Amino acid sequence: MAVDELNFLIGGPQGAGLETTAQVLTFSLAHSGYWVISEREYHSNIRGRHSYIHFRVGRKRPLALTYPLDLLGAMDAETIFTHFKSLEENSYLVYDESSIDKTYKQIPSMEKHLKEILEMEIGEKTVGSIVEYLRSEKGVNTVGINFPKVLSRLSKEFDLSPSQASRYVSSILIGAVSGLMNLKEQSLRKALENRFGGRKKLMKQNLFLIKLVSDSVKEKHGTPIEMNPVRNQERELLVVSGNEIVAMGKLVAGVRYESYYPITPAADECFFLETLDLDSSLVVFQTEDEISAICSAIGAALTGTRSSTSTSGPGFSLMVEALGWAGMNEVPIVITYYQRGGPSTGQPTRGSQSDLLFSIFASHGEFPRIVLSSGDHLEAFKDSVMAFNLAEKYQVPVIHLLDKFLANSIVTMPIPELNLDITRGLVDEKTNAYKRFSLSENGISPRKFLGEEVMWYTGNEHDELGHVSENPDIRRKMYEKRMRKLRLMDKEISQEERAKYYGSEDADFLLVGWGSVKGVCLDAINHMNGAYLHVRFFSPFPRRRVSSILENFDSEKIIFVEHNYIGQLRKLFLMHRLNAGGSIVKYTGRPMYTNELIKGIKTILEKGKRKVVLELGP
Amino acid sequence: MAVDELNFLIGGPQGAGLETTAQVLTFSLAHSGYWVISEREYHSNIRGRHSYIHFRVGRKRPLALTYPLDLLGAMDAETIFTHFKSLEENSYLVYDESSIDKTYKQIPSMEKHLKEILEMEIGEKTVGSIVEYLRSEKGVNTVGINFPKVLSRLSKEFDLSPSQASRYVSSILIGAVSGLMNLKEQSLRKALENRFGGRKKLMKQNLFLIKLVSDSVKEKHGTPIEMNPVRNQERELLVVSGNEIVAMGKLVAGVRYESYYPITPAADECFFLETLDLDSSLVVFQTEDEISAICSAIGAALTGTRSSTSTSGPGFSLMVEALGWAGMNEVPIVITYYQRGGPSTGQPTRGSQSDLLFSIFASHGEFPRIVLSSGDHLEAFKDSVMAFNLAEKYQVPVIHLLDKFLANSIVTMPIPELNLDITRGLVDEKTNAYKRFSLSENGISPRKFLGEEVMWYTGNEHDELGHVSENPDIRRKMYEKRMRKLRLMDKEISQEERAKYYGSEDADFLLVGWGSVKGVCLDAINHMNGAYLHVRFFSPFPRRRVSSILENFDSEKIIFVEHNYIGQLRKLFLMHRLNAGGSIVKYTGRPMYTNELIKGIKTILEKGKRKVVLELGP
Amino acid sequence: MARSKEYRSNVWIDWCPGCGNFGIISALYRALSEMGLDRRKVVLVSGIGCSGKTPHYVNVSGVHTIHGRPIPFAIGIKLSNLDLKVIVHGGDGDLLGIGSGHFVSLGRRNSDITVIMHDNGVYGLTKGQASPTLSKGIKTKGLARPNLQDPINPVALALTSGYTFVARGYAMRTDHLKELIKEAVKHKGSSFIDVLQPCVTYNDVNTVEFYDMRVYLLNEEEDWDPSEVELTEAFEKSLEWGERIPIGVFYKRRRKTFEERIGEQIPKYLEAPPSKEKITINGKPIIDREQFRRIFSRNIVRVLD
Amino acid sequence: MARSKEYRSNVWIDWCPGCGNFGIISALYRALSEMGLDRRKVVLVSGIGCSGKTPHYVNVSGVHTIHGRPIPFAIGIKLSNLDLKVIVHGGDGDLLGIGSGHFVSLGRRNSDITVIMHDNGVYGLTKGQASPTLSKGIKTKGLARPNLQDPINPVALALTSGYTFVARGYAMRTDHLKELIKEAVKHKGSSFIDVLQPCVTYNDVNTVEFYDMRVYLLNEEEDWDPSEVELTEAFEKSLEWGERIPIGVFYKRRRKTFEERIGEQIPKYLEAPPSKEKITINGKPIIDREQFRRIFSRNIVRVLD
Ligand SMILES: Cc1ncc(C[n+]2csc(CCOP(=O)(O)OP(=O)(O)O)c2C)c(N)n1
Ligand SMILES: Cc1ncc(C[n+]2csc(CCOP(=O)(O)OP(=O)(O)O)c2C)c(N)n1
Ligand code: SF4
Ligand code: SF4
Ligand SMILES: [Mg+2]
Ligand SMILES: [Mg+2]
Repeated sequence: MAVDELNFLIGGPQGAGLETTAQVLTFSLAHSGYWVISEREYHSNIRGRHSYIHFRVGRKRPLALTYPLDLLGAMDAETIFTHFKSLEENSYLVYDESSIDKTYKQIPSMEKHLKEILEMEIGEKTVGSIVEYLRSEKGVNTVGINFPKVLSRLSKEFDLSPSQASRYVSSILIGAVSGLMNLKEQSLRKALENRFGGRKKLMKQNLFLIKLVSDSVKEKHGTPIEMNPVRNQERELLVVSGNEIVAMGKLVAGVRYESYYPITPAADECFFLETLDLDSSLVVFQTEDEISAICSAIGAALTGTRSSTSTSGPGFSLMVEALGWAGMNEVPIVITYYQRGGPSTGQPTRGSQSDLLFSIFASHGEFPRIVLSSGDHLEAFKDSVMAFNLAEKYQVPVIHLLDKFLANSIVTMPIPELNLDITRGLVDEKTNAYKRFSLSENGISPRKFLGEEVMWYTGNEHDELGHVSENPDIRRKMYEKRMRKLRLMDKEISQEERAKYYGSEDADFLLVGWGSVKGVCLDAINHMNGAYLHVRFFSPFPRRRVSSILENFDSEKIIFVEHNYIGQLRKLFLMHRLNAGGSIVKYTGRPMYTNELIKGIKTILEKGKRKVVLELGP
Repeated sequence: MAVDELNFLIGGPQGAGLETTAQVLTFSLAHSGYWVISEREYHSNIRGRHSYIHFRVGRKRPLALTYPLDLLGAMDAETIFTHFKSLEENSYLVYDESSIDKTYKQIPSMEKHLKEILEMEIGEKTVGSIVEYLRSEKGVNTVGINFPKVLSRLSKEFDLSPSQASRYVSSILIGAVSGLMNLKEQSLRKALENRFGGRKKLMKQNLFLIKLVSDSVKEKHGTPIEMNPVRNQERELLVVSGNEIVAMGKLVAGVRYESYYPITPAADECFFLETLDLDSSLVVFQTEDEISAICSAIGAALTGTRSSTSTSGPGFSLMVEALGWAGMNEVPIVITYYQRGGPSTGQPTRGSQSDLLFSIFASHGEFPRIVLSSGDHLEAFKDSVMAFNLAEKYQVPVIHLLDKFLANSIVTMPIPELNLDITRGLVDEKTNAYKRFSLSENGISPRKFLGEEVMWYTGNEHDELGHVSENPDIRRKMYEKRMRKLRLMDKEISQEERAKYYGSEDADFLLVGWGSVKGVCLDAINHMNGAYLHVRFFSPFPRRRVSSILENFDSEKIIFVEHNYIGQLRKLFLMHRLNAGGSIVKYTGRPMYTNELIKGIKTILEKGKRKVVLELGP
Repeated sequence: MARSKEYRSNVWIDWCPGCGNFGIISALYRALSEMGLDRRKVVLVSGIGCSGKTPHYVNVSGVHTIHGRPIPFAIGIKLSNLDLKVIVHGGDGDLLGIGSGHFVSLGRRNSDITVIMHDNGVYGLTKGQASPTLSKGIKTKGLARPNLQDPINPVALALTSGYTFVARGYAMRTDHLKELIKEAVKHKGSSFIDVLQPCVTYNDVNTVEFYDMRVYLLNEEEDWDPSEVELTEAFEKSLEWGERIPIGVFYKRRRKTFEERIGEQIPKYLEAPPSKEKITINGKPIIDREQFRRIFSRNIVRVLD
Repeated sequence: MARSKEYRSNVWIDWCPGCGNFGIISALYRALSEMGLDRRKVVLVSGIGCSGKTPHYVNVSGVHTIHGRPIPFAIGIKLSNLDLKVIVHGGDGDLLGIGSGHFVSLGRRNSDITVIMHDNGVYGLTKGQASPTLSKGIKTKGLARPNLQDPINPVALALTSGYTFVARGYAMRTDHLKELIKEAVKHKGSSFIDVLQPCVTYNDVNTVEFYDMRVYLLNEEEDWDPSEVELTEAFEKSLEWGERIPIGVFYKRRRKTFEERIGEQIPKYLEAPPSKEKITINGKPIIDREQFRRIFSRNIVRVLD
């Protein structure tokens, strides 16, 4: 019984090698031509707290994650206690046989609240009794492996100390999963090579362990979840996280200055850029704080450099003042803004889409800006290029909204098309009497760069030369010149680019979403007769297009899907005098899953509810 | 021909004593029982740039400033070139006869753009020819005084050096104005005493000069703009700026900690608090930046102290991150936010109302807050008290919006009623097992203060004890607990308090405004058959009340009046699914004047325009 | 003397096994218990980072603030309630990176606050970027390339900023550190302890072995009296970093605290600081019309009859 | 040598008559003209304050930023265009109050930037509050009560932070100041000049008379060689503030600049820094599919046929 698609999850303590497991499995699957999407959940912690990676693998490209699971791979007891409810009939559980006597009370890393819930639900049960319950009552296939035994085989084979051997636990899971899925050895090898590079010994030891486990699992259980073979159109696949694809986009766009102050979930983008081996002189600069990050990026932009900074909520909050300077001085900078759970430090490693309205209105005073967001990896790539083009064309700060879900999702995808336009906006060619802020009709004053000409900038209101002016007439003219760009951008940037419609013309209902909910919305409408309106720009807001789409739906058939509490996109629609219907929101910090979204849609459509709050996922 | 009301303006270089002139005149007028309102316009400069103070004085309380002027008192030539167009028939000009040969080209402090305009409009004209033009063609009464001569009389009388004497120029204007108005000597004396305290010599010298000028003016011109006597109901009047009245309100409210980093137009509030001679231990603390200001204010609030910080746009932009911490930790702090012209440094000494939407959505993530604004001095006083009460009752940060116009307006008013309620919200009385964030039904968890009990706070999502938790269930519950306060506040805070209606039931049109436009709107509707809806709370927004008022008006009869470009209050109405009509906006940084507002209203009502941009005032 | 266990909270400590922070927190538990401080009167204020989690592990009040800002929070707490012992736990990124402006400012004030810096050379919680104390040219595990920036010398910076108690401890010498903490907390004025803290996960250069070889006690090996040495001597000493790294108290003076200075200007302050003052009588303001008239007399005009 | 007038802009200078800033700006005009720098290649970066207005008065490029942040702006400008001479003009509030974190960080980098601090002891443009350099206990005109905070010693702080050129000038000695500015601008690395600047309107303590009586030249009256003195000596010297106040160069070293350090890691950097690099060919990205595959090879999997 081979399958076309597989949902699985591996879990274990932070820092114990889960990422290695995931990486190797993903590369192996990609090598065999399968499409993968996965997302990682972890605590704001370096070692010890529970972490897991949720996968969906398909012969066709999967769009989103979903429950229940076909397979749960547990590195430790905490994983079992945390996830056993996600298993249903015929699914598989891989677990450590040596942990069967553990109860959740013996797990110090487990959060109090989960313990309280377990206390009520299962009382004193051990891992063993959970496994037994799953097997006998739920029809779950349980695959026990004695981790210590397997590791001691490894120790003996390679003469490793027990503590050295314990670092290979990630390969036990790889072995078990690849056994059950019957992954090709060739694919595994490739994946291990990629992971361990030239380090031959590591390769060998891991491969040994993987085969050991894989063989024994196959022996006992066969290869029950082997996937049907696929003939992928692509000769090569990119295996890439959201952070990485943005970095790739920026590099293609020609970024040459990226400043940052480390913060989850943005820093991985900068770190990735730092590790690249480039011919060009890209400066990736770790500053003393986010204020310095944005100020120095603005400084770099004044010299004509494509420059950007990446951050998340707390960092962006600190950038707000300088953002206004960029607005006042019409400086093209790109702020890549990865949303995470707020307010304040909030849930630093969990996802959210609760900074939309803040992005649009951040900083005192009024100035045009572009705020856009990307719904998936390919969009994120293209938008990273477009962000710079638009920033320079309109000489405005661009806020590119992403979120933790996307940042920490690893997907397989074709190498994106690189034949993109790089447009750098209006540049002054004349030599004399340059005026940086010439009062032009459409609001765009030709740029020149520091070093080429004498020019002045100031955050005060200023005249055409950039000198401070408090004259009310100058004030009005300059203010209006800047604000004229709002209209210009709205006229020039394609409405279709700014809001995309997916689904048939005669859909029964319309989902409206933004950012990373795209995948789950598309997945849901594939299962129902719905359509999806994907809003990509919030400023300038594509009112015309959105309005014409909304007209086709009754208000009760319009459902906003967002990761926040107040329904921020919905509020924005209202502000633009647009119809707004019901809302499906989630704010636990976990991604939306197709199964719960579908259920939520039904609740709204069938039971006439106006708001559904999702809460799936541990 | 005595008058009931007088509009006048005095101008001169920054730092030359204009404020003394204004203060003495205001106190004199108050002493004689008249009502005064005045506003000061000045550059971001310490000495030399043109500054002016615009007054309206009445037997009844004036509500707003207006043009044209009845009197212009010019300390220097720049004042004449800047303001001569505001004079019309029968008005008075007081000027320095020794400056008649000056052209505007000889005035280095004058801004380039004004010079360019003058170049086009009047060419090479001297002060003398402007004066002549006013006299002969416009019917303005010109009152020439030879300043140097008058000052040399002073020098001789008191044996002062010329440079010493030049510091008394403020009293020449006082003399001229008080002569023309026939101010009572007794009133002037009182005012001088107040200004110069025990410094007898200064009193004497100034009085000498004032009488000298006053007598000679009276001799030549009589007392043409003497005001009709008034019998004021009040035995005492408060002469107070917006900054000062807020400080008074805070003190009455029981503020004991006020942190700040100096910024226009907020610092005067803090400075005023610092100078007071108090029995209580109010700490007014100048921090190293605004981040420290808000963080330390939050720290103080955790100990149970009523604490606040005052700032304007650039400072608030820096406070945004910590604001979120206060939201997450349900800390009652008051942020007094004086809006000024933005974006960025913008127009630091000019007025604006362009930070409304920013205040409502500032900081990443979502949390309840109160955002309110005051329309005049009495409101500002009461709101300063209410802000603390609400902050403590709902355990939320309160943003109290004011603006430069109000801050720098000096008015006479009765001493406000002090019999106000001080309510400190729910405080825990039990001793054991205190949980700072107990999951209460209405969202309010009883407070205790640092020092009384062991408790924890964190900007991370947390459990009832205040310890970090990433459990999705806890997350949802705590999030919802906080957000429940939105509903509670909306239920409990009177809708009538949050939006006030002025005018008759059967008004022809409705102005909608907020903050300091209150006065000018009320003034305008007094001249027309209009009504005014004064919105005081933006969060929680008084939707019910506002909606029921709007229902009485056709959309074309609803006019929003705001000091910003995009019509921020109007946008907020839309967001709350409310009808929104036309807009009258101003963004030159100068206040709105009754005469231009009335004209603007007519343009909308009669010509069917949707938007009018005002621009009066130099 | 309270038992050190009383100062532990019930929260599981999620630092990496072997982390130097364990040394710091056990020194802290013991210092608190030896001083026998009332748990309600001690407030730990932290920033964000591995170090920032400290307050949750201690059974005294804790304020876990935002990155870089524990000092400003601490000042607000201290100035408004003088009964409290306020101790800041910050990372080196927290206090000397994003928060260095506040660090410098605290020195200027000499407010009675103790700052304990978890000096691990890295940004632990964000996965090992260079912190401001990491030496130039060093490439720790988490870095893509060797560190480009010179380190800040925390002791020198504290001395320059005006801290009146400046010390260095080492997380693995908990006895010594415990004594330093006690002395710092007892010191009246701004006190600072730079604690060398091995980060076993990301800093593979400044390890336990690294420090064990180099660290020596200031007062043991030299004739060092921190109350006597000149500022310049202390500064010079602070520059010693290489083969030998001194720990102990570099400098110590008794100067007027910020609170004492405020007390000189506001008579009632020391006895009834902000949090202790009554602000209402029967739900009404304490200020009545008469008081209002006195306080604001300069703003009041008697109208002519 | 260009004429000093060429470096003046047409903007009216709106400082108070007699302000020490006039001395600073005339020293600057002269320094620029004596160095004959290309006006397009000099960028003045300022914060907000009376001092912040400086760039508008000078006919070279000017970037008048926000309060406290001129240093970060300057770094971005410098790192992306190495041709530019970047000079920061900041107030004492700007650089040592709100901006002190950036001030410290610049020292760590030794980026080739000159910082000129207008040290007037007050927040001029906001009407005379105490700045971080005002001595404790002093009550200048604009203060309601005597200053509660100890001053920061700017020279000591710069030394501690790692600036490789640290000097003090006096606004009323424009000749000397001009030379300092030239030397600082020519110095490779982060240079700092603390300029004593009388504020005639608000600082009635640190007046021209005050300084005239106290100021003396380091190199005249002593055998002071800034390239030779030890850091500790310079530090000790910086503590001298009272009857006598030294001006001149305290300390000077040639060390690798930040830009040079980056150049060691990025081969092309010194010759083609960010602003000089081509990023497009015929409106398309410079990176083609082959380059993309090479750069990101670790992310690319060949699919099994
Ligand atoms: C404003 C802001 N920027 C960035 C971060 C991300 N952040 C979390 S911890 C940390 C650094 C921690 O380093 P350090 O202060 O040295 O503490 P450690 O973890 O090493 O104890 C950073 C940058 C944040 N929380 N807030
Ligand atoms: C974020 C922010 N806070 C406060 C201000 C207000 N402000 C303008 S100038 C200034 C201080 C100026 O003092 P200093 O830096 O010493 O310059 P000086 O005027 O003395 O030259 C301040 C606080 C501001 N512009 N921005
Ligand atoms: S990352 Fe380093 S500092 Fe953080 S807990 Fe682990 S060992 Fe300690
Ligand atoms: S306030 Fe002081 S620093 Fe500012 S211009 Fe006037 S004298 Fe100069
Ligand atoms: Mg650290
Ligand atoms: Mg200053």
